[in-house]
Amino acid sequence: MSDATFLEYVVFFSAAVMMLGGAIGVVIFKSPVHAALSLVLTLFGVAVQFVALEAHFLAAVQVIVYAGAIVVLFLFVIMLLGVDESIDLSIEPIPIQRPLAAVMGVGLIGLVAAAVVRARDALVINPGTGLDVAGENAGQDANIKQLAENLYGDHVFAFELTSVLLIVAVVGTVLLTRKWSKADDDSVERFDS
Amino acid sequence: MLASETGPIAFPILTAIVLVPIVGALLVALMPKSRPEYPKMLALLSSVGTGALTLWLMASFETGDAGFQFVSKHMWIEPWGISWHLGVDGISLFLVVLTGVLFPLAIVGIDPHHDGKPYYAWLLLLQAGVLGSFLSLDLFVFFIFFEIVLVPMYFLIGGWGYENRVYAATKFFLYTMLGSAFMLVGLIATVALASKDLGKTTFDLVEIAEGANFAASTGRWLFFAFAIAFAVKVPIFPLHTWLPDAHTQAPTAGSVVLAGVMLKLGTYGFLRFGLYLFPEASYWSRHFWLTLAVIGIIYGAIVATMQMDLKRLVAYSSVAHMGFIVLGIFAFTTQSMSGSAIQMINHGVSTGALFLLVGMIYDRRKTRKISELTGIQKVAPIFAASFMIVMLSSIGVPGLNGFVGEFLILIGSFLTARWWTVVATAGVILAALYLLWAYQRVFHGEPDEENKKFRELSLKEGMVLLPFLGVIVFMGVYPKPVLDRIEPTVDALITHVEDHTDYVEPEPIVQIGVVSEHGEDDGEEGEHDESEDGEEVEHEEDEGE
Amino acid sequence: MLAQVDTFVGPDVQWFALSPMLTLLGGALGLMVLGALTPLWPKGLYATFTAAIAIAVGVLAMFQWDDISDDGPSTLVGGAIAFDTLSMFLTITIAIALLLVTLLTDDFLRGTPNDGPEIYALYMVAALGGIVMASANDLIVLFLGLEMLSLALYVLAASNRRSLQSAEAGIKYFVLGGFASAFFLYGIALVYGATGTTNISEMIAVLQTSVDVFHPDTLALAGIGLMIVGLGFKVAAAPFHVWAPDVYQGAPTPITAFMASAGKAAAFAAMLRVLVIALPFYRDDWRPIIWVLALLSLLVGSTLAIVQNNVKRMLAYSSISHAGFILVGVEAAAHSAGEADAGSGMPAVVMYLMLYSVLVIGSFAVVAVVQRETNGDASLDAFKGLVRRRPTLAIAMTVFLLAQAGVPFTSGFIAKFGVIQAAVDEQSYAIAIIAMVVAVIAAFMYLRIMVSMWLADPADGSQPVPVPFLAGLAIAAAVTFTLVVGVFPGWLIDASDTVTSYAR
Amino acid sequence: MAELVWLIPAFPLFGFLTILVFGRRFGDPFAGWFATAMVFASFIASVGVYSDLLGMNEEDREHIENLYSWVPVGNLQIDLAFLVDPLSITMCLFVTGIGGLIHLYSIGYMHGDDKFSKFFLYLNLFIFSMTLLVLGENLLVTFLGWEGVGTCSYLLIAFWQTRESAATAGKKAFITNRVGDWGVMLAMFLAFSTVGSISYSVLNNNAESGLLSETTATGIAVLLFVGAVGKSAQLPLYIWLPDAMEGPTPVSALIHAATMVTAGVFLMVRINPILTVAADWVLPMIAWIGVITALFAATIALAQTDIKKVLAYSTISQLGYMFLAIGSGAYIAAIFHMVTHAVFKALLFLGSGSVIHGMHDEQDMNKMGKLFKYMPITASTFIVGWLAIAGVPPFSGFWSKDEILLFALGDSVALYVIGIITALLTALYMTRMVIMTFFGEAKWTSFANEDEMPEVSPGEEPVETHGAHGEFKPHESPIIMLIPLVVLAVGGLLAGLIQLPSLWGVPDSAEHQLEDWLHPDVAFGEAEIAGTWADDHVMLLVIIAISAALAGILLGWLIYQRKRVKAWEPTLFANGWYYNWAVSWFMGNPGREGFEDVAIFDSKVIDGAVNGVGVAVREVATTEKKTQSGYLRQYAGIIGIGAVLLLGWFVVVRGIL
Amino acid sequence: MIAAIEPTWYLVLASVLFGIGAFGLLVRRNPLIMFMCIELMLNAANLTFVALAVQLGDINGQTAVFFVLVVAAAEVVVGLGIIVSILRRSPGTTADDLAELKG
Repeated sequence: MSDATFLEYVVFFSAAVMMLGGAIGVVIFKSPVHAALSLVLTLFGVAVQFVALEAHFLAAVQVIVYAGAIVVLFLFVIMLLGVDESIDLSIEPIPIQRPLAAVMGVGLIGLVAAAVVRARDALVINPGTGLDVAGENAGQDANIKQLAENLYGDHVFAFELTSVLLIVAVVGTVLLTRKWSKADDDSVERFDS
Repeated sequence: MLASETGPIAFPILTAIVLVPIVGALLVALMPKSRPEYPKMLALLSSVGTGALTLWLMASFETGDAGFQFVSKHMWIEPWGISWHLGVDGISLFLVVLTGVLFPLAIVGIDPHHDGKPYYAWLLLLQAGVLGSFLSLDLFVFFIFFEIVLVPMYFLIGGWGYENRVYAATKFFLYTMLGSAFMLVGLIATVALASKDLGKTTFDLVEIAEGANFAASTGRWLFFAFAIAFAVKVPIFPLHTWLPDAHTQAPTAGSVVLAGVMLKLGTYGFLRFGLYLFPEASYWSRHFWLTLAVIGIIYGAIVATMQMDLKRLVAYSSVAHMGFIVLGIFAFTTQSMSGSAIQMINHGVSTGALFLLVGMIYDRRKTRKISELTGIQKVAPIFAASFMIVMLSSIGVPGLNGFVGEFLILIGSFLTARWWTVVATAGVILAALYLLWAYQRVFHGEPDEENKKFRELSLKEGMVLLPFLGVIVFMGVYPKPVLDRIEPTVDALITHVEDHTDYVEPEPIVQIGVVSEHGEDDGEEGEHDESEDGEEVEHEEDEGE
Repeated sequence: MLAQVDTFVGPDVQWFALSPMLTLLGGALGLMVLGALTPLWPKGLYATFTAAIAIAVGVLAMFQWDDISDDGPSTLVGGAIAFDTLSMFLTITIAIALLLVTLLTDDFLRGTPNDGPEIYALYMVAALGGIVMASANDLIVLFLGLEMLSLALYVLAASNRRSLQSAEAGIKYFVLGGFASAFFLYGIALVYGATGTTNISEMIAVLQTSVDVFHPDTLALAGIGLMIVGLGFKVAAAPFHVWAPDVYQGAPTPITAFMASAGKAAAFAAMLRVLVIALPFYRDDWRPIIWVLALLSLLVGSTLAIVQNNVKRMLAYSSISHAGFILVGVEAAAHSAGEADAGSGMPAVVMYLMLYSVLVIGSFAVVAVVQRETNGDASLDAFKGLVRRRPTLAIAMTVFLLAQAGVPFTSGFIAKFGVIQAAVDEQSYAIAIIAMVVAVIAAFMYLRIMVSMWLADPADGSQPVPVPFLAGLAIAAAVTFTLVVGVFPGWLIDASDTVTSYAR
Repeated sequence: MAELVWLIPAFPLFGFLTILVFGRRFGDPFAGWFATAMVFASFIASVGVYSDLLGMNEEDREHIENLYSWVPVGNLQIDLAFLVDPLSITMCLFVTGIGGLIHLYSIGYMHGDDKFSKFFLYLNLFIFSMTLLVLGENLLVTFLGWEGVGTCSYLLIAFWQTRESAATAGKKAFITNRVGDWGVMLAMFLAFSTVGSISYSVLNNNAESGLLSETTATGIAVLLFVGAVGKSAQLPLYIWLPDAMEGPTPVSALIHAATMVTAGVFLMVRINPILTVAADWVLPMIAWIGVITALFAATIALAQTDIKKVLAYSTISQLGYMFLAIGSGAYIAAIFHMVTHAVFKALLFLGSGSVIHGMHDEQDMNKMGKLFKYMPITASTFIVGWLAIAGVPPFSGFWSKDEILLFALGDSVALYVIGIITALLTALYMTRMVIMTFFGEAKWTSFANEDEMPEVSPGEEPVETHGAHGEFKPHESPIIMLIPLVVLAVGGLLAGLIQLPSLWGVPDSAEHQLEDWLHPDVAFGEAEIAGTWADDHVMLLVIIAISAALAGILLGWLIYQRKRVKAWEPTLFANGWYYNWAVSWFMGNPGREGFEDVAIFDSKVIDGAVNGVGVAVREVATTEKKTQSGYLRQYAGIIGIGAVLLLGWFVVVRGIL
Repeated sequence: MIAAIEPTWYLVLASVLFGIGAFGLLVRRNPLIMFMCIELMLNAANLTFVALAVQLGDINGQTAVFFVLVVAAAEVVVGLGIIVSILRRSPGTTADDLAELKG
């Protein structure tokens, strides 16, 4: 058993444990803050898997954007609104919701996993460009470079669309968070749904 | 754009007949609210115009020509092969005329109790729809007219009807729409399948009927898809329950039109789109329809006998009468089909008049309950007399129109559907039963306080009734002109059926035997030469007139 | 290194071909910038500006229609965008929807803090997203378009801050939407795994070349299933419709109209792109699912509609059953998906989309106008005796309702006829008959609304309903369109027939 | 002249139309005079045609007058055509002749009725229809008249429509007749379907030339006989005729004694070749039904107290004789008896009407008696009628009845015996009637009915006037009512002359005139009795008949005048063997309930199913509604489960399996 | 000697993550946490993309992940905006409290 393989195993399973543990944490932690923190755990786990899959740039972005921005945003909102009081999870107001959820979760996992496993041999052999992985023919930034070319090449249109997405986000938040003065109360009713 | 106008009349009269009411309706809708009398005048103008056009049509109709006349054909929706294709033949001619004449009378005769303007607009739209369905020779065009008719009728019943109007109107709308739902699918399927034979997609009735030949099973499915819609409209026995409600709740004009022309859409549909498109299927399923028709005749009469509401009674009588028409159609003989064709007119006239009279009773007494009416004949003899005549025609007394149709239907059906006819003829007894009983309860006896005040027929009402009575008597005494125009078309239709099935119309031949002692042999099928002799004799007699 | 950078050449961009999208984008940005710079714009100019943009988009799309019919379909910017009549037809549809909804919206923002450029900007961006979905030739692009549309709609749904219902609608739509798009994305991922690409053209190629290599390919099948979940959610097909009634009812009425028109159109376009165009190879696998979805949508939509008392909710359910009708068309398209003769399914679907969009906007426009008078009450009682309070409005509503019920001489009939014809052509009689029968149930619901408009007396003290100019304009336009198409549909049918020659 | 036959119906039709328009203006009595004139005009026309035919020689005494083509469709070519031959003209003669007299009589009888003109309107319409019936060249024209007279009978029975009983009686008559019409229509259909025509000439010709198969002939004959049974009030459809007496007395005389009710007999004679070709059980059936009806009705007549009811049942009985004649192939005898009966029965009815008139609308014979001295003319004419119907020579009834019995014997002894018994009963109940009305002691002094209103029900409980208003005296009727009586009395005396049997003392030239006249019509079917035992012993038969009649009269005299013998009038007879009661009970209870059940079935089951669908849909919807709970998470759950199901389909069903 | 790690393992792992996310969305009532669950699901998709990209040796998968990141960011912004606008009005609102629209 080669160290490399062993190392891979260690990495994979530790990352897997991080991911799933974090995920379960998100589901079971009462306090939103803890949930958010365990979300970070998951994201880190995913980042580690990215690294293991030689997707260094994505790993970095994952950590920066997700853990560094999104989760912080979550926490910020939680703190800002002071909605961190925990909800008692032992009671479930909607009957059969949890059995339903269990069936769904298990079903999804089972079916997708089954599909994946069954398709293992059938996976198409690469019609694509082939990956330049760091350490081999190209330089350290080979992955980044290839990603960039693909991004600004075939997917330049999609790339531009992302900018529009961000515009939506901006405009949306502006609209949603603008302050409504009491003066408007009478006049707004007509716009009621 | 392929376009063609044929016939002695230069301009597209059929298109005009359909468009005039529509235009009239739009104008009525645009009338200012300030002058409530204008809408009626305008509606009258438009409907009279239409009526005049239809009469002109009848006048210039080519007697003895079996085919479609005044055909007007323009490509309408090219990608779907739909063309604005109108034409009239012996079967549809008189239905068109009836529609053209009935509406002006209804408009003159009955004033709505409120909101004249929309009332007249809807009425005119209704007329356009009915005329359109009678005239169209394109499946698509027929369907849209057949379907659009529901809307004005719905609003007429719902808006100007009586206590249960909304229920009745909704029931009418949904029930009929359900029927045509199947027809639409069947119609499209017909076109789709026919396009394989014709090599092109077209909704043209004539081309499909002449060109396409469906496999037996396919044709039957398609036919039943159509038949459901028509059976609901007629209505044929188990599908009839929308009719009493609609008739009873509709305003008088609504009932008149409903009974007068709209029910005919069903029977007309059977003739035009059932037999003509699917001769094999309709012949194959004839026993089914004959049975339902006979059930309808007896059943409708029995239920009518037990009705407490005069309008409901007349409504159920319609079920019975329409049963006769269906019987005639599916007996596939010249006599029975001509009888059905002419009976459509007769039923329209008689039952229309009946509803008119019942409406007058309601206007005077504000009730339709038979139990609350009595002794009217004493206070209003002329009214009673008019009712009596109409009633007798509906009973089928010879010399009045009702008899001619029933007689032809029955004598024709006897050739091919003997035992059905025997039962159906018994329906004639029941017809007398329920109508005479109702008449006795309403008109005979001593009037009580309420009915003492019953108003005699006014001059206007008389004027409205007069045409009905005139037609009732004329058609009973001298139906020949009508029959002469109907017969060729019917013959052609039967020949069409004979071409597509193994059916051969039984044609009893007059035989004049030579009185002799040794004439003992069974004479039902005589020698051929004898039959020829017979026909010669017949001709001589004809010339002898 | 630098050399390598120099050697890099991006795909060439046909700016004019993209002009509709660019126009919308420019419009949105311009509106925001100008609105920010000049806060004191005269009221109504935002709407006018947006309307102008919408018209421009439509016109440009028509120009390009000519180019396409001359040069045939093609793909743009590295195969990210399909440049064919299908996308153009839906671009025009969405433009029309944008135009009408804008006209409708203007008067309802007056006096509210929302009376700024933002709403219109979001409209335009949403429209842009819709167009991108309709013309995407790459699943990733499609996903991005979907997200643009969805995000904009989430915000718009929640945009009325005074109304708890609006907020509830917003969050429901957002959470469920996110849920669904996660499914969709996961589906894309699996399909990517199965085919090795996200680009539709390449996908078709791959599937055509290597048929024998992988079938049954559970990876692709699972992906398709997950994508159908996402798409089914967007088109509000049962059982993924659950959000629709609540959101439609809760969202501000003009925005509901926009969701039901542009949103639905884009979503169905995406469905055509993904299933019919990209994955005809698996059509026998997914067609039964479409059949079932159609059936459920028809039944659920129409039956639940007849027991509602809120007109907005009724229309929401009716839109679900309309989705069922359109799915019937999709099912028909599936029969001959990917073949040279693509059948009449796709034309029927796109025509239905255009006609229904106009119908539904018109209906909601009337509702909105009535609501102004009744302080947001959209229950059946609010419509009592409308024919006395404002006859023209009642007549317009009647036209829309009859059209939705599929009464002849209205566009609704043409739409239904097209779909049923498509289904019958492909011999799927059962679903066609079911659809027609269910239409009768739905008709009962339309009749209920008509009854309260025509046959019920107005509640005492009810005022005549004033109709604001622009909204009236929109309604009038919708009515005209409905009736004109109802009588002369030929040109539209011709146009929709061309969409079967899409970019591959 | 024969081609002017259309004048015969034309006159009454013209009268009908004129009165329809100007009736109210004419008023009482001019409308009556006008109508009467029209009928007499038509009588004159008939005489003209008659003389014209006399002029011809026997074989071409048949002329078909085509007016126009009525219902021409394909092979079915029905013309509105008249068949002029001895039979139809004979019918025309006595229909118009007696009709005219009754019109004349009605002018007096209906005087003062506020619907005077309408009465004559109907009467003219009736005469018109009746002439159509007898002149018709094909079954359809006959049927036109057939239904026409039926309608008129309905209108005239219910003439005093404010009276419930009258209205009901009219309705009953029409509907009962409809049952018969059913047969007639089917007969037409059968004729057309086999022979291809419904004109008498073709049908009879086919029958005679053997082209008509026996089965067909049987069918047509039986079906037409059903119609005849209805029209001519034979068992089992007679029940309407007694009730028909609710109508004014002239109506009873004209329609329900003289003319309409004999239409059935006429029809049978008209198609006698078909009867002959028909299966050999048909004629006996007719004969038996006829004779049984005759006896049955006679027994009932024996116990009636209403003067008109007695006459009604006697009419039924006499019609039974006619069918007996038909059944035994004695068509000429049937016509003969029809004519004589028309004369004396009209006479009797008009007489009774005169009595009722004189008694101020009293019909109960128990409240009459001794009227001879108050209304001598009425009485004496009535007596003529009595002797005629009783069959006392030389009155007309004797000759015709004798002829029928002769043929009956030729057919079977049983028929003859029953016939004789009936003859005896006839004499008995007529005697009873005459005595109760005109002789015996006056019972009306204690009862009197001063109410002069014609609408008031004759036969309803009279108002007791114990001296309240002076003395009540029956009075003789006005002259205008008496003239017809006298004329008819003469007729009743002499009508026998038209067909004298070959007995001693009868000049050969006078024998069998009617037979010679009608011969071309009945030559084929007429039974041949020459040489039978009956024919050889005519004299004996005559004696039996006379003695039967005299015995009846004597018995009656003993019972009712001398009171020697106790009168035997069981309630069974008085209630007409409870037949009518049974029928009405059946119609009233099980029949009506059956109809009601069907109506309930319609509203509950069929319509219930329709509405049930709507309810069901609503139910489903309301249950579905619960799934739309509003809970975000539940929605997510639904979507998720949907997703799982989809995956299941794709991965498991399509992928792995 | 044990086999090297196959991409399939990653895929299975991702599916589990996806399932947990979906499950969480159904059982948690706090809108923020439901939203986090959506993020979990997106991450599952990302992992799948990358794993498949390696499997296929195709860079497009990684590019896709990049876009997903952006989408996620935008979603978060909008989503938090909506949630904030509700929670500001009535703090402590759970998903179950928002059930005014139903039927």
